[in-house]
Amino acid sequence: MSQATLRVQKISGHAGPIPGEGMQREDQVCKLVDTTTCIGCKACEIACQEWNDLPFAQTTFDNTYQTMPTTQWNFWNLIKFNEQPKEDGTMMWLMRKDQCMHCADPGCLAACPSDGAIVQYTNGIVDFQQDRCIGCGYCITGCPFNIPKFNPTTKKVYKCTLCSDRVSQGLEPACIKACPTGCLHFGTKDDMKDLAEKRARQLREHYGFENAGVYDPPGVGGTGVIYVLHDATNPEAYGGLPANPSIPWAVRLWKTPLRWLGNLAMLGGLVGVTLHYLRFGPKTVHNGESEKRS
Amino acid sequence: MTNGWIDIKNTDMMLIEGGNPAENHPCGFKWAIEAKRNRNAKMIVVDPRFTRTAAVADLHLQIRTGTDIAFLGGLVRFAIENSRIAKDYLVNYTNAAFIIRDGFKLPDDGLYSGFDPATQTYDKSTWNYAEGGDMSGKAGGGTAVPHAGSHGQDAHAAVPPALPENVAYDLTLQHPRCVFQLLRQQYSRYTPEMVEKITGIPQDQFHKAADLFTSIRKDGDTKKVGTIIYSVGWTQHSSGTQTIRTAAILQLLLGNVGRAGGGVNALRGHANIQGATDMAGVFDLLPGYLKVPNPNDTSLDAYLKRITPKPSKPGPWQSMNYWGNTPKFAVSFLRAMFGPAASKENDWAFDYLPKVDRNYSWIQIWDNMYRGSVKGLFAFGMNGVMIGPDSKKNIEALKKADWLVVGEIYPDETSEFWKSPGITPEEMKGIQTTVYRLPCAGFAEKDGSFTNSARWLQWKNAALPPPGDCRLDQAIVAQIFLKVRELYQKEGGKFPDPILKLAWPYGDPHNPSLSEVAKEINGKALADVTDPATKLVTKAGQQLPSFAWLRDDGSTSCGNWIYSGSWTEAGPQLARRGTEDPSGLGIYPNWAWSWPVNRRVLYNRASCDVEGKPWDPSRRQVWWNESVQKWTGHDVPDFKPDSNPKEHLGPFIMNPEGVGRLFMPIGAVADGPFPEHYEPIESPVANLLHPNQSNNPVVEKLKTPLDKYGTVAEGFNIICTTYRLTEHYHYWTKNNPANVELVPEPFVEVPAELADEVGIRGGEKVKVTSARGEIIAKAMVTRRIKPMMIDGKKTYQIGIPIHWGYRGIAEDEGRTAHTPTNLLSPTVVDPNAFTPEFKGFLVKLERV
Amino acid sequence: MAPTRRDFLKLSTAGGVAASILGFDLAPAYAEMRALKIARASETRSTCPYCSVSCGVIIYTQGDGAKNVTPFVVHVEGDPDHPINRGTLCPKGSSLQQDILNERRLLKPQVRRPGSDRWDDIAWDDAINEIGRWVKKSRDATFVEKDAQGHTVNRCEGIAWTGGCTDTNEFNYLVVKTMRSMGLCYIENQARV
Amino acid sequence: MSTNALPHTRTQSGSEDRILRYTLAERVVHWVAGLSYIYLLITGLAFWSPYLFWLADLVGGGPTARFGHPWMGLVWSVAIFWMYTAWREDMRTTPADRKWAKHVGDYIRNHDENLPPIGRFNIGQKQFFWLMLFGGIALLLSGVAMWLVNDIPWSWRWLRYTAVLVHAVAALLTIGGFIIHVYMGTAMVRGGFTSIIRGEVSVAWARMHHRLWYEHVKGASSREK
Repeated sequence: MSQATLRVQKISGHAGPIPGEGMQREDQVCKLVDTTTCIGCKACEIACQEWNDLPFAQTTFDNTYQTMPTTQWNFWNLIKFNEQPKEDGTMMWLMRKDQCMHCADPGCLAACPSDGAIVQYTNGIVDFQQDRCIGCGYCITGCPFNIPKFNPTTKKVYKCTLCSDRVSQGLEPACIKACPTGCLHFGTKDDMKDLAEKRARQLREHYGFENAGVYDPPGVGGTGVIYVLHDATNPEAYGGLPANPSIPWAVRLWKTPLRWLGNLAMLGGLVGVTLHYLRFGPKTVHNGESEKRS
Repeated sequence: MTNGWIDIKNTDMMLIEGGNPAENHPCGFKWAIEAKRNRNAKMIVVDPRFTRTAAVADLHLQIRTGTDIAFLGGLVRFAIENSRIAKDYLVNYTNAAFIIRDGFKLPDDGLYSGFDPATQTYDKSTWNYAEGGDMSGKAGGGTAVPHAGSHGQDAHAAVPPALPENVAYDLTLQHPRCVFQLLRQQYSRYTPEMVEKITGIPQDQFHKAADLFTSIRKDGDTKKVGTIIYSVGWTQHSSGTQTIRTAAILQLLLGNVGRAGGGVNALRGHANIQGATDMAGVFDLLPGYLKVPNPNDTSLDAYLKRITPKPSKPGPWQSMNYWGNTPKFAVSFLRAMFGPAASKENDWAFDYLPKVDRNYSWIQIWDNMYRGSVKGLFAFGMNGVMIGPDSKKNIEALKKADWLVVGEIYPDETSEFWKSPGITPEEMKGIQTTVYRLPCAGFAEKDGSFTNSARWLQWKNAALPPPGDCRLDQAIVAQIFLKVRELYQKEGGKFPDPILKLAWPYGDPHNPSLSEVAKEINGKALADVTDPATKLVTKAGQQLPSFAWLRDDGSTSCGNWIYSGSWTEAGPQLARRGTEDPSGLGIYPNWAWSWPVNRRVLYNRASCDVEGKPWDPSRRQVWWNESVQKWTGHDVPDFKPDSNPKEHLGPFIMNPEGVGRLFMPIGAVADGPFPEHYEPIESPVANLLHPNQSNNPVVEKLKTPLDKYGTVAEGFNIICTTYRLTEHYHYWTKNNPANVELVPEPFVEVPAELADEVGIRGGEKVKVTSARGEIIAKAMVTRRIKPMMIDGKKTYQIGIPIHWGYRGIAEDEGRTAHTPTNLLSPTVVDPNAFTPEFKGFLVKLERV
Repeated sequence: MAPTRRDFLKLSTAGGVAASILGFDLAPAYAEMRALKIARASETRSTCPYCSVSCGVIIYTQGDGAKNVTPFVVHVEGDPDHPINRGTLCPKGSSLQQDILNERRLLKPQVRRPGSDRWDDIAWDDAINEIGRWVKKSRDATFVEKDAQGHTVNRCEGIAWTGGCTDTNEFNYLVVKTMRSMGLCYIENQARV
Repeated sequence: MSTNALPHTRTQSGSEDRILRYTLAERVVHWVAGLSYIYLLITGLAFWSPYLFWLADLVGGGPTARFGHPWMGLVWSVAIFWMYTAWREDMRTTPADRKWAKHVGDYIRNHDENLPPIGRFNIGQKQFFWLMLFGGIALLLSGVAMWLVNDIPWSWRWLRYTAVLVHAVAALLTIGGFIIHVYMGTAMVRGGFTSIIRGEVSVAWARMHHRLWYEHVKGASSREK
């Protein structure tokens, strides 16, 4: 078993125990995105594309500074721009880096049917293994953040890897490194939460943002990407950050109770017909000659 | 920048105006964010648009473009009226106490004393200090003692007026003609009501900003520091220099100059704009800010006499007057230029230098090319058609040139002016210009040094060879020069001496190594040179340790005195990579090398009080060390190191006064010793301070048929400003697929209300027309620019980024309209810096 | 699992069809780490050519400097040691790789002759010869030795130099030397505008 | 097509004790539907449960299975649609069916002698038909939604959620029907499997299981004679 496999704590579509479960001591890594110091420069967008050698997309102007409406299979990191008027007539220009949130309880992984196409390492990174991806797109359905994107040519789904290649070699993710203002920060989840809470407190105490807070949604078990928001009561204003994300109930229903019910039903059906055969046997044609080719 | 990028983290208060560092200098802007994060610093952004900088500011004021002096003047007034000033600093470190000559008049009618309407220039003789001693307590006398018969006489003198050696002063600042009282009087007109009418900033918002910015001096606090950060949003106006002067005045009033976290910080635009200015890539300078000789400088002596200032100060004070060393810098420069050919006998080859008698600046090149006197143009990495102003005029000018040599790495608009949009095949046949387009090397393929806006010289290494047939820029210039020299050698011609005798001591003359050149710039001893104080000797042939070693007797050579010390016998100081920061102030003394003499914060003597103790002990940079009788500290003291504070040597050692100039005497600026608000050349309103003198009186309009200026009466009723985006770099990244992806097309930012009036929606195409041309781009309808009330009238501003032309990825794919933004901008410049007014002009907006 | 091509080969050669049916044994490592693409690339410390912050960048080029390699850029990233940018880069700095390795780069000298509607290739030597000839012609035609007052001015008014914002100090110095020695007054730079 | 339209009573072999129950076309379509359903079942079950993912390897691996499943689903849908157009009339529930349904316990316990006579299909077969038809429609619609991996906008994501549930539920229902169908067609009702292969049943088989149909066919046949 490779060292890498030992570092896997969740595997999609996997039957039986996880080979490396509980086998490694490792801190959870986390990206902190402080939206209050994001200047929407898009350095992270390009750093991501450059590091991952992703092809550039042809875009068109759409009355916004935002590069494109949503992340794409070749564009894993998108700053969302939102003009937000305030009550006093002034305005805010909210910018938020949108990317895979690396949920502790990842909806994509829960939805994925392919063994090992999505794994979660012990450091919390949720990574897609495209050579095992079958292209069903269930992960797209499972994600509460609209992140994984399908490439129609390769028929595979792609998203932010949290630069697992860099992180595994002791480097920070490319976006984190690039961020000019330091609105992006990288470290252990504990440290980032601590930093985020301190910043939120500073915003409340010194900058008049009474509702400043940290976004680390419990509905998905917390995320490997956490935000500091000026107004944590209204994450939707930041380009549709869901207020209370969780794995869609449909996916949960589908993947757990319905699956077990279905399995039981199918098994029951097979057992039933078997028992029926054992008890009653085949119908033979009576009333005269019997079926010749029984 | 007086300070540096990292130093911004030490500030408590930021005023960002005329700049958009979050977009244009994102990596430097991190230090502004650090100040917010670590010091709870506040950030005020004043900009015509709600920019990405404004998005992280604590306060954004939307200002009408080109009215910054009115706003800053209002701040000056507020600070004085509310006693939010650094009194000790003001008295001791500025010329606030200096008394101005009788006869000097403030511009209540828009004109200072001495204006000559015929020549559109000032006789500046009254803009001077009065001669005399301590006038403290003599304020009741009413007037200072004027220098008998001085004014009126200077105007006709062959030698320009000089500063008096013994300046009259009043340390109580009560004398009615002292600089402080004049300053108060000048800006007393800049009331919040007036500021509102001119700038469009509502009074309550102005008050909020003024109160916040000056709060650092609330209740006599001297510990806190504020910084002012600006960029081309200030310089690219017909009153650009004076806007920056107003900021300097405000910072001197508040005692913020020379201190960590303070200063007046020009972000500068591009990689080596600072270096290009230092190295005199501009017509009016020689390297190291030596003034260029003019025809009246009939000898080196006359030249040196003219450009070497003498101390001018109150009698008991001292002034170092560092420019007093000018002859050493100039002679050493001539020795570097012409080597052995420059000798004492031939005035160090002074006559080899061209003498400049008028404005040869950027727009004059195009004007005179259009008029036919400029026959040939070298454009190396300089896309003049795109840069404008008035791209059309530049294209027309190029049609009249004999030849054009373009050195570039991408196909650019200037080299292809002859096939710019609208030129017919017939017309093309008529264009007789020969154009050479030479493939140069990119940054990664060259070594050499850049100087950033914090004055750091940083050596970079070549990572790979140039592709294809590309050649290094220095090789191309060397080869052209050597070819010209060869022709003059063989054939003779007009005054060939300077060409034949130019020092060209490089190992491979056809491809000089930049390290050789860098060593030449640093300077070396041509004979053994001894330092009189330490008796140390630099031997002939050795690199000089610093400009303190320069001599005016020909025993030293130095290409640029301010860079002396960058490549010493100890090696390339500009390539140092020490990451230590012992002070924690972000000085990094061992990283690269900062001019002058590795000093990171200019005027840092002013970070201490008169006794030499830091204003804020928690941010101490340098201080007077009584025990060793020396100035010591984390930074290199910008001062005479052994000058006891008791000597009262002025901290602004480059000024003949030794102190900071609230009042700019005589020749330093063309348009007034104090800044005054003038409207941009194209403005929707008359100047509310003096409607009869609306524009800057010394600003000249050009006069070819192409130089047109629009008015509201002609329908140009919308204010337009131009700017850059963080995703793009000038006219370069339109060749970069990554940047084109981020922002693919040109656009016009239009206030939502204006869009409703004109009937346009976001993404639709609009036509913007100025008196000079029109462009077509998509509309970005936004609430980030609001309509403004200017003198009671609803006024709209729009904004256009400048990055697209007719060659580029999107352009070549036909996704854009091929209309450079600078087709719109006017050919008018600031009278001091000659920078065009790109940032404010009039247009009309229509739906396409 | 989703067998890759390699797995298929393995399958057929090993004849492990039965194993495949039962879903055993074929699972490769669950997390094959992507290789670090700059692991052994050469690092060159340089300075970003864009704005005046002058961020330190590291240019990663293929090859270890061996004689038989023409290096090419594989990645550009901020220099973490640089005190100002500390490894960060803006979107322009982050895309420098595309600037260095760009299909739009000019690669050979070209000339557009008077009246022509196209670029023609020209040899370097010919270009330098012609330019030198032009310079001499224009200089000799427009050179002023003395002005109207009889003062020596020694200037050439017929040629202008415009330099870019990404010229190094050393290059700018050579421009000052060569152009001033030819008597040019029109020496301007992006620094002005 | 109705029972009346049945054209042949003779078997291909010409034997008098064999009756043609399914035409060649019917048999072909049945097997198109059946085999495609089996493919869908294998691939679908592979996606359904990690414990069954190995099934995908039987048919070329996960990506191939993922590629084949929707296309095969279309094939199956076409077959179902053909069946619908062909058998729609035969599949209407008749009064005889209702009577028969009351005795379904006897059918299960193989007391067929207690069953009232019925036509060509019993009500179980008919209900299976309708189950597959409506299940097929649900599977088709939800399947298409799932197939458009890239094209459902975020604001329509409820469609994705609905689709996965509908697809799963519909698939489970058809699987239930399928299990019974296969069991009865192969193991339980002897002769049934032959009939869908060769198309013939014995006279006795026909008389026993579908007497009304048998009589109808016999009547038609004698009229023909």
